[in-house]
Parts: sequence; structure tokens; C-alpha cells
Amino acid sequence: MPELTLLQAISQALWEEMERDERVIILGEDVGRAGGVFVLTKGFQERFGEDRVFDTPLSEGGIIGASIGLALNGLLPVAEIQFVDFIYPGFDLIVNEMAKMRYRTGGQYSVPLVIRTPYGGGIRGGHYHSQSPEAYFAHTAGLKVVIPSNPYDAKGLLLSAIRDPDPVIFMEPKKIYRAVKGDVPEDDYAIPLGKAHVVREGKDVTLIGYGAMLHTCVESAETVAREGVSCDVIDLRTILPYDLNAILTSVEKTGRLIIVHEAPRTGGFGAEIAAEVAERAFLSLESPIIRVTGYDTPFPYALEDVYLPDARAVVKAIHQSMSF
Amino acid sequence: MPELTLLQAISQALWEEMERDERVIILGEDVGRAGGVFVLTKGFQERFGEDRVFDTPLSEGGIIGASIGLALNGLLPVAEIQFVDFIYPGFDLIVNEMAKMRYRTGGQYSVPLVIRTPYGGGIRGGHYHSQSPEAYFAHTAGLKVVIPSNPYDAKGLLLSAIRDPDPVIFMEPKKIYRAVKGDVPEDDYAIPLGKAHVVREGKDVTLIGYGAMLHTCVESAETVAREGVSCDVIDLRTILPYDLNAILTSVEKTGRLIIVHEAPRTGGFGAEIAAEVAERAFLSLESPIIRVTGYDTPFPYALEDVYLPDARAVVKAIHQSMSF
Amino acid sequence: MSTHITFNPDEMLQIVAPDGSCHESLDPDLDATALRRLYRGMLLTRTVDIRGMILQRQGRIGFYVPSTGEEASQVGSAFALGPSDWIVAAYREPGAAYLRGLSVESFFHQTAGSGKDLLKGRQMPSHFGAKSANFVPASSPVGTQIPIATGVAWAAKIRKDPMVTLVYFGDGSTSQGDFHTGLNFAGVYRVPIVFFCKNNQWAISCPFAKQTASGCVAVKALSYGFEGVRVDGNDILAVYVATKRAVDNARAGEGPTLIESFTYRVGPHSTSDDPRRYRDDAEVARWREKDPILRYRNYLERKGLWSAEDQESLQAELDQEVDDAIESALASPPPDMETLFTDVYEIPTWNLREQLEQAMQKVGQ
Amino acid sequence: MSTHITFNPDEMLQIVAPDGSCHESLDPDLDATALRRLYRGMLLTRTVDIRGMILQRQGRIGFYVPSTGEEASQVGSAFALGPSDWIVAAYREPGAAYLRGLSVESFFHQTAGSGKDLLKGRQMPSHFGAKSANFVPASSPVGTQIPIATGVAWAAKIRKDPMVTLVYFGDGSTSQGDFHTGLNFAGVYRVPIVFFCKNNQWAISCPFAKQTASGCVAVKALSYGFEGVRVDGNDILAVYVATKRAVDNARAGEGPTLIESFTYRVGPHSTSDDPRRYRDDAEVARWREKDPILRYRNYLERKGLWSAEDQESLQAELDQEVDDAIESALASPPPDMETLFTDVYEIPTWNLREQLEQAMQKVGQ
Ligand SMILES: Cc1ncc(C[n+]2csc(CCOP(=O)(O)OP(=O)(O)O)c2C)c(N)n1
Ligand SMILES: Cc1ncc(C[n+]2csc(CCOP(=O)(O)OP(=O)(O)O)c2C)c(N)n1
Ligand SMILES: [Mg+2]
Ligand SMILES: [Mg+2]
Repeated sequence: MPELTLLQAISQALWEEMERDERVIILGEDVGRAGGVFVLTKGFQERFGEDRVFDTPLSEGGIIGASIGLALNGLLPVAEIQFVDFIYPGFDLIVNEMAKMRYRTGGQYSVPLVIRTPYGGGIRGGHYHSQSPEAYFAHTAGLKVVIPSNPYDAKGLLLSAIRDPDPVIFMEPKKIYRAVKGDVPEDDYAIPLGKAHVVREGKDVTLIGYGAMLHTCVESAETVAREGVSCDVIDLRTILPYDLNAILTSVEKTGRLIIVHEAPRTGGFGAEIAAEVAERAFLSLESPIIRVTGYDTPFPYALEDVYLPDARAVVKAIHQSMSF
Repeated sequence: MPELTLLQAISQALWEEMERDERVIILGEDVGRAGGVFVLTKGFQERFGEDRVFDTPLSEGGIIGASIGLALNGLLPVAEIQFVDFIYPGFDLIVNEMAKMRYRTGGQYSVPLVIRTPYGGGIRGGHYHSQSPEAYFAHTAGLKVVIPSNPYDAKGLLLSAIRDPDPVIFMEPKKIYRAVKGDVPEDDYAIPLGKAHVVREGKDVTLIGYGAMLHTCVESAETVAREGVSCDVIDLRTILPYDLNAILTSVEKTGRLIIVHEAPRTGGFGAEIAAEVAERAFLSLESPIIRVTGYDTPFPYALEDVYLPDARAVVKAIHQSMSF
Repeated sequence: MSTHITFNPDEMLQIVAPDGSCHESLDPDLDATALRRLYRGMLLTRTVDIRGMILQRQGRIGFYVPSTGEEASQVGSAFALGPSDWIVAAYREPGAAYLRGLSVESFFHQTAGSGKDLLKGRQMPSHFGAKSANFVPASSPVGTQIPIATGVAWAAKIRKDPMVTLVYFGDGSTSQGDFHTGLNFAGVYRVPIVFFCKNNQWAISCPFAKQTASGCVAVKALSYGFEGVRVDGNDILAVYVATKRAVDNARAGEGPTLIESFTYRVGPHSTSDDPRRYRDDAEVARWREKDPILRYRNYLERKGLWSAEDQESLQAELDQEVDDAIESALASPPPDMETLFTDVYEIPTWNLREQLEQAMQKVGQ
Repeated sequence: MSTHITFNPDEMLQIVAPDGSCHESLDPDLDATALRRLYRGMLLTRTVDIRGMILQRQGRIGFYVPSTGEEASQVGSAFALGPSDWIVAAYREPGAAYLRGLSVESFFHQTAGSGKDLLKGRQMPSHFGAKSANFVPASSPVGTQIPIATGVAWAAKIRKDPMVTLVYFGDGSTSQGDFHTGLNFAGVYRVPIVFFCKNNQWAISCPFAKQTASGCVAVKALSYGFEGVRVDGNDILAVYVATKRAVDNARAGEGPTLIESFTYRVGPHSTSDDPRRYRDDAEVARWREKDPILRYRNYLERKGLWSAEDQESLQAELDQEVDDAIESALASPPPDMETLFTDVYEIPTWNLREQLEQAMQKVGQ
């Protein structure tokens, strides 16, 4: 089984699905001739032709609007938004059209569209190449939101996303595009949307992460393991609909929960998880749920390292939780 | 002291501030000649002229983009978005420009802009005349988000918003534009942003609401009062930055918290409050925090009454909380 | 050093003059059945309008959007399409929908938000549509339909499907960014689409002159590298001919056309609007005189294809059809509570299943 | 029936031919000081570019955006403005900023994200600006600056302030909805603005022909009811003359102008880009020959205003200025940690005050 980077696994999933299903097309800025700014779709246009891999004009509204129409009329578009920070010109089309099409047409029309987009910090990209806006999408009924943390999952989740009859925002942690490697089977496998993955088992504390922060969680778990503290580490994988069951099962065991994300704290998706768990596992909780998150500021440039949650911050939260 | 409707109080605040400060201008679709689709700015163009009250082309992106520039260059624009459901074409400009301008220019430029916009259900407006997207804005560092529930507050809060040096989204619960009346002094008074108001005191349960739902909370409190259950009812008034202190003070007293909003449950602002309170008042809580919210669907038309939280639902939550 | 482009916005295609006389060389020579069908389509639209406005005033429906005065734009354009072609519409083209097979009964079920509404009572009145008619239901945000329609047309081109897409929007909607991106993508990929702008000169209270300084809509096609056409939107034959040409061109692979149908919103924006707040009654009166139905009736009469008796019997037939539709729709119970939670996704997620249960309890209480 | 508009995109204003000869009747007759200042502006921009690219390759700065080949567009246009006029820019107009008084040292403090950066180290390199120079700092999202600039200009008109606003953007940015709304509002309110499109024919890997089917940018002005102008963007005098006229018109109350400065992005999009993946070296070579600095030097030499010695001493001076700036910027410590939390609001909110404390603890640990 070949070892691939996260980026290669995503690329492979796309490639294979385009081979299998000619309804799948790719569109986005610079995805064709240049092969994408992250070189993720390199060679696609040569292989699949200019009528399946489209370089678009510089308009996210156009990309998303047209993709909705493409999906309404028999195709399975995979649209790339170069950085999620640039998705907002299409926000209206996402929130008011893509997310509501099936509902408002009484189920007559659906939008099987995947929007792939790199997100998150760690590449010194400042305000506009670092954002983590998953909470906006997770508050939008009608969308699915997926964030893989490793190559194996990325492939399986992307295949599920493309085959899903509803619109999916597929957010890729670009910081670890090349840094995280793993075995990826060459065959066709799908990882169901909405299912979390317990990547490490423990009994003292539950850590929840996704994307690049999952690795921060694992690193933290390894650190405290040396002190005798054992963590359940949950990779959420799908943010909407998220796997509340898996979280509750873990928290009922550990009694302690720490949620980690890069997005700003206030109104971040960690709040939803915390609120739900605090309500449903009220009697199981032995200490307050802690959120380790980005700060309530725009994403900075020079002080990026201060901004981003790191293992030190998570370990500190674990200590706090354990000593409550 | 004259009794005004919510709508009249907002109108009065605008009028008076335009009289006082010639930097204040109004722009939006249909706000001039026609006086606004809710007739809130009736007579303004006659009084203040066509160079202070502008009918704009049909483009929320244009309204918000231009307003940012107007605010950068010496004016205090109050932009109206006809229904908040139509704000998203300007979402990029809100999130990436308006909210970040002060930060990204190192404090050299600021955007003293108020976006006024009716929101919420209750008028049989379906998906696109009923939304409550405050959580999107509350997750955006750099913004302030204000929602009044009554005429007195509306005037004082709007005056603060216009005088605030930072951008404010001022969301108006249109369902109660005319239904809620109250005494409004004719003089100049400002209600500070970020301060909640305890509208009713009690010792058993804390209810938090804002906008139209505040009245649902009060109604519920009155209902259970007859059963001997007494509620602290908190009108949040400002969603960002919100008054966590007031909430904690109340919950430390009551030990029970119910949050009510119209917006869909998942990722709604109730989650943030619940998460924060569950963390900080962990030992004070006697029962799980309950969120009474809209459902995770687009806002419906025919079944609007089923969708919207009502006093019955809140009372049920109070019972649940009390009997935990 | 300037672009020095001249453009006369007053020039526009007209085939039938206000008195019903016809510019012979431009007459499309439709057969009598077709000509009568056009008339029926316009009169049906008007008949529904009159009843819709009354029903709303009586409080029997919540909201209504009239299209009085704009019947020729709707019916003439839709008539140029084949059955497999798609329409992506706004809220002011019911005439186009009827012509494509949306029944008046179905229209009123939507208006009433009844349990028999194809959209399951989920949208406001006047946001109709039906997949069976290849008529994508409208949403309220103006302009969003434009890039979506470009995508629909683009899909046809990619799939080598000969269908053409026609998208309706108003003059106000041309100010949205979506207008720009939708037309720009269409120009770049030369997709088989007709952009049909019903320039009724008002966007609620905003007159066209304050909407844009371009003088007309058709000229905007130049920004996207394809043809812009201006037609007299109260002349159904002109509308038909211009649209037919655009549709044929699209189908032949010659790309998009922007059609500006110059007409007038005779009624209020909707039942929520009072136009006397912002416009002159005299202007409205002038345009009432240019009634597209009357003009076309004159044309048919001159051709010997229409008589007072024809008129009377058609009106009676339409009144009956509309009465029956309204009765059926208003008598229908609302959608089941379950429908609040279905169609958010193909398969309801756990939170929706839970919430359905909660809602049942709430209502059951 | 069609709009039948003719427009020749190949026509554009040129004053100085590639060999330095001048179309006398169009020569703006600037004095020697002015002419030399233009040259200095271009050469400084090029000098910084060369060093910027090297610094990034050496890993001493994180990112750099070159504007080689586009110096005439930047400097010629900015020169047409008065000191109280505003520029709202993108990321590829450092030459305009220098001309308005942004020091090279300040530029490099921004590049380095140093504690002395006016933007407090908060933005990526090449997103410079300074209020003292009336040069609004750039953000990354392309196109957002356009409607914002319209607002800036509109404010001036409302306040009866004679200032003019000039906004820069690229050919790619014309595809955004913001381009459309910004120009449309400007046309409707006739605000004193110059829309300056640097059409360098590429938007990263997207060539202009795939960006829009309109053939040129200038024609798009017709959609908004004002004048579009196309100039040879490698001819600094043509750029200056066209911009000056637009600025004068704006100041005189005659509304906006759209200028398309036709030029070429000779370098990569940024240091993150490898243009050999998508375009021909031969094309680049052809445009290198059209170097705007060389052309203008020929012009000055023909006028007897420039010599080899002038060149040598100016280059030495600029090298020194740039060296000093780099040294100062790279030696400066980063901004204080507190700056992470200031300027989100004028007065930090409770959550930011709390988070500052947390961050201090985190770093203190
Ligand atoms: C994005 C958006 N903003 C505002 C509105 C409110 N609104 C509804 S219709 C309308 C005017 C539309 O004018 P036009 O496009 O000319 O169409 P017409 O109503 O004349 O047919 C407005 C402002 C809306 N529906 N969508
Ligand atoms: C909204 C948005 N989408 C995508 C990007 C990524 N991006 C940065 S620059 C650029 C190309 C810009 O081209 P153009 O407007 O012609 O300016 P140029 O770079 O040629 O000066 C792209 C796609 C962005 N910055 N903003
Ligand atoms: Mg209109
Ligand atoms: Mg370019």
C-alpha cells in the first residue's frame, strides 16, 4: 500500500472518481493548465480534457453559482475555492441557494456539489490565507461539512462527499497537505460522512480535534501519557452532521472533555459540541469542558505562532481538567 | 413621555442623530423616496435631502462596500439591508473588510458604520424574510452585534451604535416592529453596548433571550410565576461582545439556565453562551443548560408556527430544568 | 483616446404597433393555433392576477406578486422554447410557467402553501415552479438565479445535450454581482443560454435611471462579449422573435444572448407595496394604455383571428379554471408536520430526526 | 435588432513609441524635475523588486509580489494625483506608494512584519499602505477595494471635499461581483473616482482571453454609463496623460473614468508561483523587450535629460537606499505580543483582555 501525503490522497481520490464517473468535473481558479496553486490537480486537464477540468475566471460567486447549476443539471462538480478565505463572495449562493435548494423545491431538485477548499493556519498566510470558518457552514442547515486529518480518511471521505446527494463543503488543512503521510489503498473505499474516528483510546480525558489540530491533540495525548494520563482522542472528520454519539460515549467514560480548534473561540464549533455535551452528559462530567481555540482576533501574520493552539496549550488544559 | 413602537423609536433615534450630526447619512434600497419597505425612514429624504438619504441600486454588496468607504472617509453611514436574509452578497465585505480594517491597517483606519437590518420570523415570510443569522456575525472578530427588544432600548442602543467607532450590525426584530410599544424619552440617551438588562428578577431559573424571543421569555416567566417558579429574565441586547458577567451572576444565583433564540439550534449563539456558562459556572449549575431554538431546517412558510419557539416550549424547558 | 462607443437605447425591436398593425416583413407567421395560444397565455396570466390581488386583500392568501402589463414578455419568450429547454425564473413570470404546463391549480396550491403544493408549503406565495415543466422554482434573493442558470446551460453543453436555458430577471437584479459573474462565465464558456431581462423600469421604488447610468440593459452584453438585444416588451411577437433567434443561436452553439424586454410594472411591486408613495399615477396611466394584451388582440382581430365572442368564451373558460383552482387550493389542508424536517437532506440527519420528535411532542401537547 | 456596437480593442493611447520617439502633439510637456521624478519612481520600484525576489529566495523574507514590467502603470498614474487625493490599492502597486511618500524602509518593515511596520505585522508581505500617504493598505481578496473606493470617493462628493480617489485592480479582478457593484454605484452617483485596471494579461495562470470574452476591459465602462479608456501601460506618459484627464474630470464633477492600462506581468504572480507551468517563455521574452523603463529612458535621452552617468549615480543611490531599508527592517524585532489583541476594536472587549492574559501565560510558560 503506497504511502501518500494528504494532498496526494485527495488528488488520487479525485482522479479515480473522474476515471469511474464521467459526470465528475473539476472547476476553479488555476486548477487546469497550472494544476492548482497547491499542484493538487496537476495532470488532470491533460488526462480528462478541457471539457472536464475548467480554469475559471476569478470569481468565487461565479464558480459556486455555476456549480450549483451544473449539479442541478446532471453533473457532479467538484469546485475548488483556492483558499477558504475567498469563499465569501459565494456565501449568498451557498447559504441561500445551495443549502436550501432541495428543501425549497419540495425535493424536486438537489445539488450534489462538493466545494473543496484549503483552510487553516500554519503557513504564514496572514488574515486571508489562514481562516477556519467551519462554524459558519456548520450553522447552515442543508450543508454537510467535512474536514479530514490524514491521507487515508481524506480519500475515503472525499469519495463519500462526491457520491453524497447533498452539497458538501470539504475543507482541507493545508498546513499538513505535505507534512502528514500515510498508507492509502489504491482501491475504492468510502468513509461514511457523519462518523467520527477514535484514533486513540484512553480513560481519563476526551480530546476532540479535526484537521491539523487532530495532530496537536495526539501529540498532547502522547505527552500526558508519559505522566500516566490517558486520553481518548476523537477525530471528528465530519463537522456537520457531527457524531455526537461517539463523543457522548467517550465522555461518559472519561468524564472530561477538551475541544481543540483553530477558529476563534467565540461562536466556534467547539461551542456547539460543548453545549450539547454539557446538556446531555451533565451528570457524567467531572470537570468543566475546556475549549482550546484560536483567539477572537483576525488571523495574524507575525504572531501566528502565538495565535495557533499548540500541544503546550492543550496539555495545560488537560492538567487543568484533571486537577479540577 | 410619548409611547412609541419599536419601529418609531428606531426612526426617532435616526432622525435625532441626523439632526445632531451631519456626518450621519442613510443609504439602502427604497429608504429614500418610498421611506423604506417598513416605512421606517418616511420623511427623511424630504427633511435631510437627497445628499444625506440615498436610494441605492439593488446591490447589498454595493451598499456595504460603498458604506465602508464612506465610513473610511469621514462620514457615519447607517446602511439599511432590507431583510437580513439578503445581506450575504455583502458578506465578504463584512467579514474580510469591514471587520478587519482597523486591525489589518494597524489601527490607521476604522469603519464607524452601522448596518441596520430587520431579522427574524413571525411575518410569514418564508426562507428569505425570516432568517436569524446573528451567529455568523457573532463569530466574526471585529464586529459588534446588537439586537434590541423594545423601543426604549432600541433608541439608546442605536445611538450608541452610530457613535461607536467600530462597525455594528444592528438587527431589528421585525415581528415586533409595531407590536411592542413603550415610553421613549425625546432626549438624547445612550445605552452602552455590551451590557445586558435583567428585565425580571427571580431565583429559580435564568432565561436568556433577545429580540422577539425576549418577550417569549417574559411570557414564560409570567406563566411559571403562577406555579411559584421565579425566573431571572435577561435581555442580552448586545450579542457581540455579550455580557457574560450578567449571565454568570444570574446563574450563580439560580443554578439553572435556559437560552432562547429563533435561529437554528446547531451552531446558534445559544451554544456559545451555554459553553461558556457550563465552563465557568460548572459548580453552580443544578441542571443542564437547555436551549430552546429554531430547528435545523431552513425557515419554513406554512409551518412557521411549528418552527418558532413559543412560550409553551420555554415553559416546558423550565419544567424540565426544575425537575431535573 | 476614449472608447467612443455609440449606442442608441431608444432603438428596439417592434413588430406589432400599438394599434395592432404589423411590420409585415418581421412577422414570424405563426399559425392560428400558435397565435391563439399566445393570447390565451396572456389572458390567463391577467385573469389570475386580478383574482390574486383580490384574494390577498380579502385575507384569503398572504401575499401576491402581480405581473400585470408584463404578460407579453413572459409568454412571448417562453413560447420560443422547446419542451426540454429549461427556465430558471424569478417570481414575476407565472405566464411563462403556465405556458410550460404548470397548472393554475398547482400555482394556487403553492400560493396557499397547501399540502398539495409541489414545494410542500415551504416558500412564500409567488415562488412557484415545477420540475415536470422544466421550470426551476424561484427563490427570493434577486440575481442568484443568473449564475445558477449559467451552470445549468453549461452542464448541457458539457453533456452535449441540445437543451437551451432561459433565465428571467428584472432590471434591478442587473445591479447584483451575480448578474456580472453569471454573464461573464456564460461569455467565456459560450454556453447555450438566453439572459432575459424584464426591464419593467422599477425595482420596488427604484426607477431604472437610478439603478444604473448605462441608459439601457442590452448594452451590458458588451462587457461579456456577446450580443445584447432590446425589444418592445409589450409586443409579444417582437419578444417571441427576438427570443427565438437567441434560442436558435444558443442551440447552434453560438453562445449567449442578453435580451432586454422593455416594459412596465403596471401594478404594485407586490401586495405589500404602495407605489403611490414613489411614482406618478400619470406615468402608470400612460403605460396602462400600452397594454400588451390589447395590442395583441388588435393584431389578432385585424388578422380575422379573434372576435368579441371568442373573447367572451375564453374569459369565461379562464374564470372557471381559476375559480376551480382557488377553491381546490384554499380548501386543502396544510402540509404534514413531518415535512418541516424532510428534504433538508435526502436522508434526515440525527438532529433532524430528534427535532421531529420534539416537534411532535410540542404539537401533541 | 441587435445593439451593433463596434469597439476596437487594439486602439490605445500611446505617446512614446518603443524607441523613445514621441508623439509630439500629445506630449504633456512636463518639466525636467517631474520627468526625472517619474524615472526615479520606476527605477526604485524595479530595484526593490530585484532585491525582494532575492531576499525571498534566500529565505530572509516569507513572500514577495513583484511588479516588474508594470512600473509605468503604477508611477504614471499615481503621478497624476494631488497630495490630498486617495489611492485604494491592490498588492502590486508599490511604485505608486513610493511616489506618494511611503518610504522603502517602511515598505520593508511591512514585508518583514517587524515591530516598526505601520500595519503592526498583521498582514502578509506586499500588503503595504500608509494613512500619511493617503494610500489605503491592500487586503488580499481581489476586488473588494473597488466598491470601498467608490464609497471613499462618494464621501468626498457628499462632504464637498475636492479630493479624487484612484483605485487599482487587476484584469482578473474585473470578474468579481465587486467590480460590477463598485462601478455601477460610481456611475449612478457620478462620484469623483478613477478606476485604474492594470491589465497585465494574467491572473495567476488565467490569461485575459479566458477571464472574459469582452476583448478588453475599457469597454466595460459602457455598462456603467461613463467613459472607458485604453492606454499603453508600458508608456508612462500615456498613462500619466490619461490618468490626469480622468482625475481632472473627476475633480470637475464629471464623474468616473475606467482606465485600462494594457501591460504585462513579466515576473511570476508571486514568489509562490512558477509561471512556466502555464505560459510560454517566448511570450515573456517579447514583453521583456517592451520594458517601460527602457522606453522611457530612451525618451529622456532623446530629450537630453538623461545620461549614462545619471543612470549610474541614480542606481547607486537607490541601491544604497534599498540596502539600508532592508538592513533596518530585517534587524527589527517583531511586534509585541499585546498587538495580537489591540485594534480588533478601538477599545478591547472583555474576551480580548482575557485572551491577552492567557496568551501571556502561554508564552511565559
Ligand atoms: C438580494 C435581494 N435584495 C433585496 C431584495 C428585496 N427585493 C425584492 S424584489 C426587489 C426589486 C427587484 O427589482 P427587479 O429586479 O427589477 O424585478 P421586478 O420586481 O421589477 O420584477 C427587491 C429590492 C431581494 N429579494 N433580494
Ligand atoms: C477573492 C479572491 N480570490 C482568489 C484570490 C487568489 N488570487 C490572488 S491574486 C489572484 C489573481 C489576480 O489577478 P489580477 O486581478 O489580474 O491581478 P494581478 O495579480 O495580475 O496583478 C488570485 C486568483 C484572491 N486573492 N482573492
Ligand atoms: Mg424591475
Ligand atoms: Mg492581472
